[in-house]
Parts: sequence; C-alpha cells; structure tokens
Amino acid sequence: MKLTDVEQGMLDGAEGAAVQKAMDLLIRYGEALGAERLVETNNVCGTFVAAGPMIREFASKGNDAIFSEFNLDSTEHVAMPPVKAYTCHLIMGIDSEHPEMRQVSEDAARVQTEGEKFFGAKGINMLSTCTPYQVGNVPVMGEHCAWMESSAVIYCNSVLGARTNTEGRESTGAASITGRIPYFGLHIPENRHATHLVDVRVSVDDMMDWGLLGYAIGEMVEEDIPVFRGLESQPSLIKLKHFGAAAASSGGVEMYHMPSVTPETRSEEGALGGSAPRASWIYGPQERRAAYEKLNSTASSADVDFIMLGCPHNSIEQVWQVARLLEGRRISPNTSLWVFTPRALKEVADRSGYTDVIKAAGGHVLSDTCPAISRIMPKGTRVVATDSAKQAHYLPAITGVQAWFGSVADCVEAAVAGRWTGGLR
Amino acid sequence: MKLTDVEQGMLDGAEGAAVQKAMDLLIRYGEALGAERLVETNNVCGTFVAAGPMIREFASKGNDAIFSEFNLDSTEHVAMPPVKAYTCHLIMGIDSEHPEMRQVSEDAARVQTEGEKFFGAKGINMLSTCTPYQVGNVPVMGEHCAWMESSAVIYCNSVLGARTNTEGRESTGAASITGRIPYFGLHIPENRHATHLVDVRVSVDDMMDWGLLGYAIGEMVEEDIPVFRGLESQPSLIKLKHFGAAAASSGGVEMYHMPSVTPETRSEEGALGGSAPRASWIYGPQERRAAYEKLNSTASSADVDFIMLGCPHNSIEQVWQVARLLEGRRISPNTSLWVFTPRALKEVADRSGYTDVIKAAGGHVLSDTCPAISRIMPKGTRVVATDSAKQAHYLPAITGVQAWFGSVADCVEAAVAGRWTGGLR
Amino acid sequence: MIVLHGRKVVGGVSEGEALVTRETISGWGGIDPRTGKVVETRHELCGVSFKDKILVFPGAKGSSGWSQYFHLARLAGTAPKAILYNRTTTKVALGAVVMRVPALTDFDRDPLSIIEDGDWVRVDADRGIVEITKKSS
Amino acid sequence: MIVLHGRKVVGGVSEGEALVTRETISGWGGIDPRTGKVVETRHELCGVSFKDKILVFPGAKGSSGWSQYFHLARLAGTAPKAILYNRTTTKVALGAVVMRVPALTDFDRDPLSIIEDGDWVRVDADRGIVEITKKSS
Ligand code: F3S
Ligand code: F3S
Repeated sequence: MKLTDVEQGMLDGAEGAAVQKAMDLLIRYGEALGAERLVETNNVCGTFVAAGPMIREFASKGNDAIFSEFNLDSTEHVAMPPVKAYTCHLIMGIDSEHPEMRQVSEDAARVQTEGEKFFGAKGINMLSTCTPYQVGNVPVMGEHCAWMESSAVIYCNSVLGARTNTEGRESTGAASITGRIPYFGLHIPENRHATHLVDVRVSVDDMMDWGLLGYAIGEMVEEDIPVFRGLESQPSLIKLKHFGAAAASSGGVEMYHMPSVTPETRSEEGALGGSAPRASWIYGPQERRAAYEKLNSTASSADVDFIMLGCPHNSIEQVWQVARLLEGRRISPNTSLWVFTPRALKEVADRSGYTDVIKAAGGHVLSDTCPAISRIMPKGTRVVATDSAKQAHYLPAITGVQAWFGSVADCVEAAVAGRWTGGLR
Repeated sequence: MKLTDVEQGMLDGAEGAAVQKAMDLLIRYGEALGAERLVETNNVCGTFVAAGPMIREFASKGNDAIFSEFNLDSTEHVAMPPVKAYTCHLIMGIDSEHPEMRQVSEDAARVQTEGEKFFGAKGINMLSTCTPYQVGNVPVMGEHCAWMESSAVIYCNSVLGARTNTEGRESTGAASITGRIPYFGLHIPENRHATHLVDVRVSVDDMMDWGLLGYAIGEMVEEDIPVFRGLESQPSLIKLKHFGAAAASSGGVEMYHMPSVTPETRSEEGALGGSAPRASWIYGPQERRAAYEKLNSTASSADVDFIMLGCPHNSIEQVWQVARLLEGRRISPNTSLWVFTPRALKEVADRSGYTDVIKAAGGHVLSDTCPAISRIMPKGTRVVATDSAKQAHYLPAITGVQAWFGSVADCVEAAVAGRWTGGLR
Repeated sequence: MIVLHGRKVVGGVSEGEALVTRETISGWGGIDPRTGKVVETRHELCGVSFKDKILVFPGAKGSSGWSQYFHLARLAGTAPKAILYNRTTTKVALGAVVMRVPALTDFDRDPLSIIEDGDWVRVDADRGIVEITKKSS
Repeated sequence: MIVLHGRKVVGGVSEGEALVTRETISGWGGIDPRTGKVVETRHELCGVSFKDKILVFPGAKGSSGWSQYFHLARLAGTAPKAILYNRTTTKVALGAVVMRVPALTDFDRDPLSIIEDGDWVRVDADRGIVEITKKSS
C-alpha cells in the first residue's frame, strides 16, 4: 500500500506505540483487502467498552489491555492515547440503569460503567445506540466514515450518501487514533453503482411492509447493490431504518438506490452507472408473503410472553406511537413489553411524558442495548413478538426462543391480550 | 384554494372545533401566499410551550388558551386535541435545570414545566433545541415538512433535501393537528433551483470560515438560492450547520446548492435548472474580511466577561472539542463560559465525562435555550465572545452587549485569559 | 391622487399616514411588540413606531418568529393600520394574516418609489386598490 | 494432487483436513467462539466445529461483529488452521487478519467445486498455492 509521509511516520512510531500498532493493523487489513492506499476519516463509530462474557474476562487486565487486544489486534499491551478522529461508541452490553438487566450481572454493569469513564476520557462519545444518526451523528454526502453496525452502515451509504464499509471492532479502533481507514469498497465512487434491479409490484407504505421488503431483498441481493423501481410512497427515517436493518441481516447489503429518495443519483440509469443490471428481480405478493413466512418460521405458540419493540432503536416518533397505543390500557400479567430507544432520546421521552404512559400500562422503556446483544430477556421467555425484522431474524438463533413478526399495533394487541393475533394483511 | 374532501370536512368541523380553526388559519394563510392547495406533512417542528414575558401573561388562562391564540390565531379559545402529525417542540424559553437561569424567574420555569407536561400529553416531542436533526428528527429527501427556526429550515432544504418553508408559531400549530401546510415556495420543485452563483476564491475549511462564508452570502443573496463553485474541502454537519445559521441571519436564505455535498443535484447546471444565474458574486479575501469586520463591529473592549459557545446548539463532537481545549485549565475569575447543547446530547456529554471536565475548568454546560432567546446571561455581562456568527449577529441587537466573533479556540483562550486576542488569520 | 393596484393578502379597508422603509424588517430581534417600534440597531427606522401607520416596506427578513412578534403587536394594540410589501415570503404573509390588518402585495408599480413618509394612503384590500394623497398637495 | 492459485490475504503455511460449506458464514449470532462451532440454526454446518480445519467457504455475512467473533476464536484456540474464501468483504478480510491464520482468496478455479470435506489441504499463503490431496486417493 502507498503511504503518505504522515502515515509512514505513524507506522514508524513517530506518534507512539499505540498509533504504530494501529497502522500495522491497518496495513495488514488493507493488504488483505487488496487496497492501494488509506483514506482520511473524521467519523468513526465502533465498540470500545468491554461487553460480552469473553471480552469481560480481559477486564481485570484493564482497559488499555482491552483496547490493545480487541481494538488494535495487538498482543502487546500499549497505553491508549486520546483519539484523533471524532469517535462514537455504538451499542452497550447491557442497560446499566435498568434494574432487571443489572441484576443479571452486577459485574457486567460495573465493567461497563468503568469502561465508559475510561474511553470517555479518551474522547469517545457514548452514543450507546445502534442508530448514531438518531443521536446527532449524521454525516453528509461524500464524507468518509469508518462505521460498525450493519444497519447503520447501510443507512450511512444509502440515505445520507456518506461512505463507509462494514468495519469491525479492530479496524474502528485503529481508525480512532490514526484518522485513517483503507480506501476500499464503498469509499470508491465506481463501487457505489447499483448492480441489480428490483421491480416492486406491490404497495410498500407502512413500517411492517418496509421491513418485509428489506428482508426479501437481502436474500435476493446478498452483498450486491440494488436499485428500486416502482416505489411510490414517500418513506421517512424510521421506514428506511427498518428496511435497511432487515436487508443487512437477511443478506449483507451495505448500499441501495431509491432515486427519488437516496441522494447519490436522480435516476435508475444514473444509479446503474449506465450499465445494465446483472440481474433483475420482482418483489410481488409472493415474495412479500415468503418474507413474512420466513420471519415467522420459528413461531408456533400464540401464547406470547415477551414483546420487544425497537430494533434498530426506536426514534422518539416511534416511542410516541407506542405510548398512544398503550394509553389507558394494561399489559397482560403474563406478558412483558420492553421498548428500546437510545438513552439520549429516552430523556426526550421522559420529558414528553411517554415513559410514564408506557410504565402505567405495565411496559418498560430501555436503552443502550437490546435482547439480541445482551441475551437478556424477562425470565422464562419462550415466545417473543416484535415489530422488527432484524430482531425476529436473530433472537431465535441467539436465544432459542420462538419469534412472531408483525406491526407495532399487532405487538401492542398481543401485549394486552397475551396472545398473538397478527397476520399478513 | 382547492381542498380535498378530507380537508373540506376538517374545515366544516367534522374533526372538532380546534381542527376547524386550524383549517381556517391555513386557508387564510394559503390565500395570503397565493397557494393553490395544501400538501400533507408528517413532520412539524414548532414552538408550543409558552416562553417570553408577553405570551406567559396568557399562561393564567391555561395552555388550551395559549394554543388557541398563539398556535391557531383563534381568539375563541378551543380545547387542543392530540396532534395528528409527528410534531416536535424546538427551543425553550429557559434552561429549567440550570440554577443561574431558574433564579432569574421561578415563574418562567414553572410555566415552562407545566407547558411541557400539557403539550407532551398531546403528543408533542420535547426536543428542546434549535437543531432537530441533531436529536433524531432527520427528514429524508422529498419529505414535506413544516419547520420553524431559520437555521433548521436551511439545513432541512439544503443538506437533507427535504422540503419546508420558514413556518411560524401559528402555521406549525395548525399543521400539527391537521397534517397540512400550504403547497407553496420550497415545497414546489421548480422553486428549489439556484438563482445566483457564488464563486469562492478562498479556501473555506474550518468552522470559523464556514460561518464567515454564510454571513457574507446572506447579505449578497437575501432570500434567493445560491449555488457555490470553488468549494474544495469536504464539510461535515457542524460546518454546514454554522454556515446555514449565518446565512439565515444576515439574510433570509432558506436553501443553497453545493453540488458535491447537497443531494438535490450533482452539477451546477442541474442546480440552476438549466438557466443562467440572475447574478454572480465572488467570495474572496475582501468579502471574507468584510464579513469578519461586520461580525465584530460592536466590539471595542478586549475585556471579555462572557463566552457563549453553541449557536446553533453544539453537537457532541463540539462539546468534546471544548472539553479538550479546557482540560487542565482554569477560566479567568471575571469571565463566565456557557456551552449550549441539546438536553438529549448533554446526557451523552455527562456520560462521556465532558461535562465534568468543563465544570472543573469553571465552565457550564446548558441546554434548552440560549442567551439570545432567553435574554439571560451572567449578571453584568458587557463584552461577549462567541464562536457563532448568528449569536454575534443577534446578541448585541437584543441585549446591547458588545460581541467578538472568532474560532472556538480563540474563545477558550479568551475565557482563560479574560482578554480577547482573536483575529482573522 | 395616485392609484396603485395589488393582490389581496388580507382583506378590509383602512387609511392613514404612510411610514415607508426600503429595508426589510425583522420580527424577533427587529421590533418591540409592546411599542410597535423597530429596534434593529442598523435599521433606518430604528426607534420609530409603526402603530396606526400604513407600513410600506420591501418584505420580511430574519427569524421564524416574525409572525409571532407582529401577532403580539396586534394584541398590544401597536399594529399598523395596513401593510403594503413587495416580496412575498411565508414570514410576511403569515404575519399579515395574524395581524388581521388589510394587506396587499404584487403591485402594478413599486409602492416604495411612489409613497413617501406622511402621505395619506387609503387601502381597499378587498378590491386591491391603494389611493395615495401626496403630503405636499 | 490438485493445485490452486490464489491471492494472499494473510501469509503463512499450514495444512489439515478440509471443512467445506457453500453457505456464507455469520460471526455474531453465527458461531460460538468457545467451541468453534457454527450455531446458525438453518446453516448446513450447524453444530460442526472448524477448529484446526482448513475452512473453505463462499465468504462472510451478517453483522459487523464478524472479525470480533473469529478474533475470540483465536484467543479460545478454536480457530481453523487456514481459510479459503471466494468473495472479499471487509468483514471476512478483517476476520482473517485478526485470526492470524494463512488465508487466500481470488482463486484461478473455485475451491468450492474442487475441495470436499476430509480432503487433505496444504496452504502456502506466502506463495499463494493450495495443494489438495483427495480423501479417496
Ligand atoms: S443493537 Fe440495534 S440493530 Fe437491533 S439487534 Fe440490537 S436493536
Ligand atoms: S435558538 Fe439556537 S440557532 Fe442560535 S439564536 Fe439560540 S442558539
């Protein structure tokens, strides 16, 4: 790889041991990718605070050791310097302020709080969410970023027009203290064109339908880049958030084009870069039903005992909707309802009175993490219902539960009745 | 104006008195504009909670009365229904949690807290900031919005490609319970083309320079729409936020085009809609210096007693920068430093440890409002220094102080030394 | 007597002494609703009140608080008798509506080049007519 | 003995028994680093461990936790001896780098159509060579 003088200096240790280790990793990584050079970035979203049992075992060695091993892939433990790039920590291991989650592991809560202090002092912003764009990190078109979290990567590339690959814990760690990431993949304009065409033959308007479309496309397109034809309704942040998270879990989609909505190009031809699509697919009633069936494939019993709302984390608009649906009603005694929103937006929910409404109905508003990441759910959970295609995809694999997928209204009815009555309308 | 059946029904009172009053206002307003019809909106950002002495005098009549008079322009007081559209409250009158601000007027704090409860129960999200896009309200391209706050309007149209005019307290009130706003101005594609060309002949890279460019352009372009040529560096959210706020205060700019960054078009010709610009301006060293001189025109004494950082409200990246600049230093005893960030992001600042670092240096982190809106500054303030072109433009006019404008580093040096040593480099 | 024709913004008939400015007017940070005075430091009308005047001006500028400040002027009884402006923006149109005074725009001739301070102006917004009696005559 | 040529991703030489799958592999929610087993319910290798195997697969899928999970596998001593994959993504490349095992990609012929479970495979990633001794012969 070709290095600039500054980069060569960093590799030679001119800015200390940690920066040297970071450059070593970035070069090994760049060569593994076949990248020609590095590119500057001032927008890194990664995971630094120790989470999960295996990494926490390292906690006794201190956060410098955790940073060296898991954020620099350096067996030699070096002291972490303040970060150079604007860096944010994404999802946390647990919601350290929610009683039910804390008692699962006091130790996890302690390690997390200590980690927040340590990495915060290095300049890492504790956004504590999988949705940085909902908590003020909204890169603009053309900005080179180094982001983890597949649902955030697809949003960053497609809806914001900024540029990032799906980075990892190690590459984002190295980027935070060097301000560099390999110039590869979606950083390069030629790689951002659409490769496949999806012809939408059904109306896609509500939140559930945007999730079904995403889930179906992920399987068709895998890592390639689709451009859509036939989408009539105007989507908003929360609909594209749900769509992207679904497409990034059933496949590895990191970018898509919807010419009237995504900023990169104004036309199908422009999205395709003037060439023909490698393949075209139709998304019609059968594909929609197939996606619905797959998302509900693990569910058999209608006796729902846990409702999970908010994957990716809910916006304040979604928390308002849940509060409206629950106002004046009671959740069935043998059912729990957890709504997830970033801690920063929980502050807005508290202040607007939504948290009290949801609590009065017997529900809980949580932040920082989610059941799939923390593996924490109400004790004895067997059958889950969720409004999120991604959570319905991962929760059964990770925790062995059954999962129903439907609209937020279906989920709230199930919470109140204790029984699932959702369906594909 | 041509109304749909639903709109005619609302006007005829089918959805109650308040909705009827709202439609009455929207039609009077639409006819005043010469608009042909209304357009649906599900994204309203306005001001509902009573603030400012004159409106607070109404508080004794209750929040339904405040909503009727100031959000519907209805002399007849009607009961406010829950909102129909996703609606956010922008800036508050005071920071009700900051001691120095509360003791200015306990009454103001009480009216505000009661208003938050009342309007929150109607479904109005208390974002409590002039920067909705930094607290999760990030409309996507093509979305019809009804936003107040000139710095947010220019960001929404230009950087996000969504569509809004500069709405008012009354029009946003009516939009919140009808989901309608006049189809006029920037809602109409033909009106979003650039009308003027700005040829930038100096490098524009740091935050201060983006503010100077905005301030200079506002005076040249007033309400028209500029397209920029010659901008080389890649801006980020905070730079375009500062630029837009400056352009919207020295003039009435509501939209601009920077083809490589703003999503609406990819080229200068596309931005101009194929026609020639009505006029072209050069932004060179003289224009840059002229903007700097105007922004500092009220300042004479170098004895700075108040530093205001964060107009529009700081992102978490900016709060991190202030903490880094203040770490291990002390603010001069006869100087105060207030940093403004949205309450939701203050939560992230607290959690990352920045609030403690700033407090240790003698500074304060505030939210919800700002000196220009609240007219509250440390007692006896005569000479202010700020990193924000908009605050430097308005604060002298509103409070009679002198104001220096410079970089955040200049401002922190002034806070520590108690003397202004900034300048145009 | 000079007659201008314009488009109705807000109906009604009113007459009074003209107050003319070639500078756009700001609401928040630009006027004091309690007195009806312009307070923007560098404005040519700084310190002058538009109460009961026929206000003739190019249009609005500044923040989205424009309509609210002129709304407050109505409630404080300091609003102008009528307003004539050239450039329509949502700020000035909404302000005119909530001030509830006769208002006209889109004139056949520029009122700023015809009307002067102190002229007597009769505004019939329903019929879109402005009748100007020059101060001197 | 069959020879394939590919591009070096991570250097080094290693040999062992092949474990082959035609399905992309997920890290987070896809493998258990303590045992090296694939745990994705609908995966053809569900329950099988790649510990000390020469893992041959199309590429990575799923979340950005990919590299971290294979990093943990190295630390737990359950990583494969070497990996051969077809499709380069940042996930699989970073995973290969932090696993620190010989890795090759971009082959002259598709290894998935040649190598079968149990074949003995020698990987010389420095010279980009894969030597396959079929189980049966
Ligand atoms: S981290 Fe976020 S994207 Fe879903 S799986 Fe957990 S809520
Ligand atoms: S409301 Fe915000 S934009 Fe500036 S004037 Fe006050 S900080």
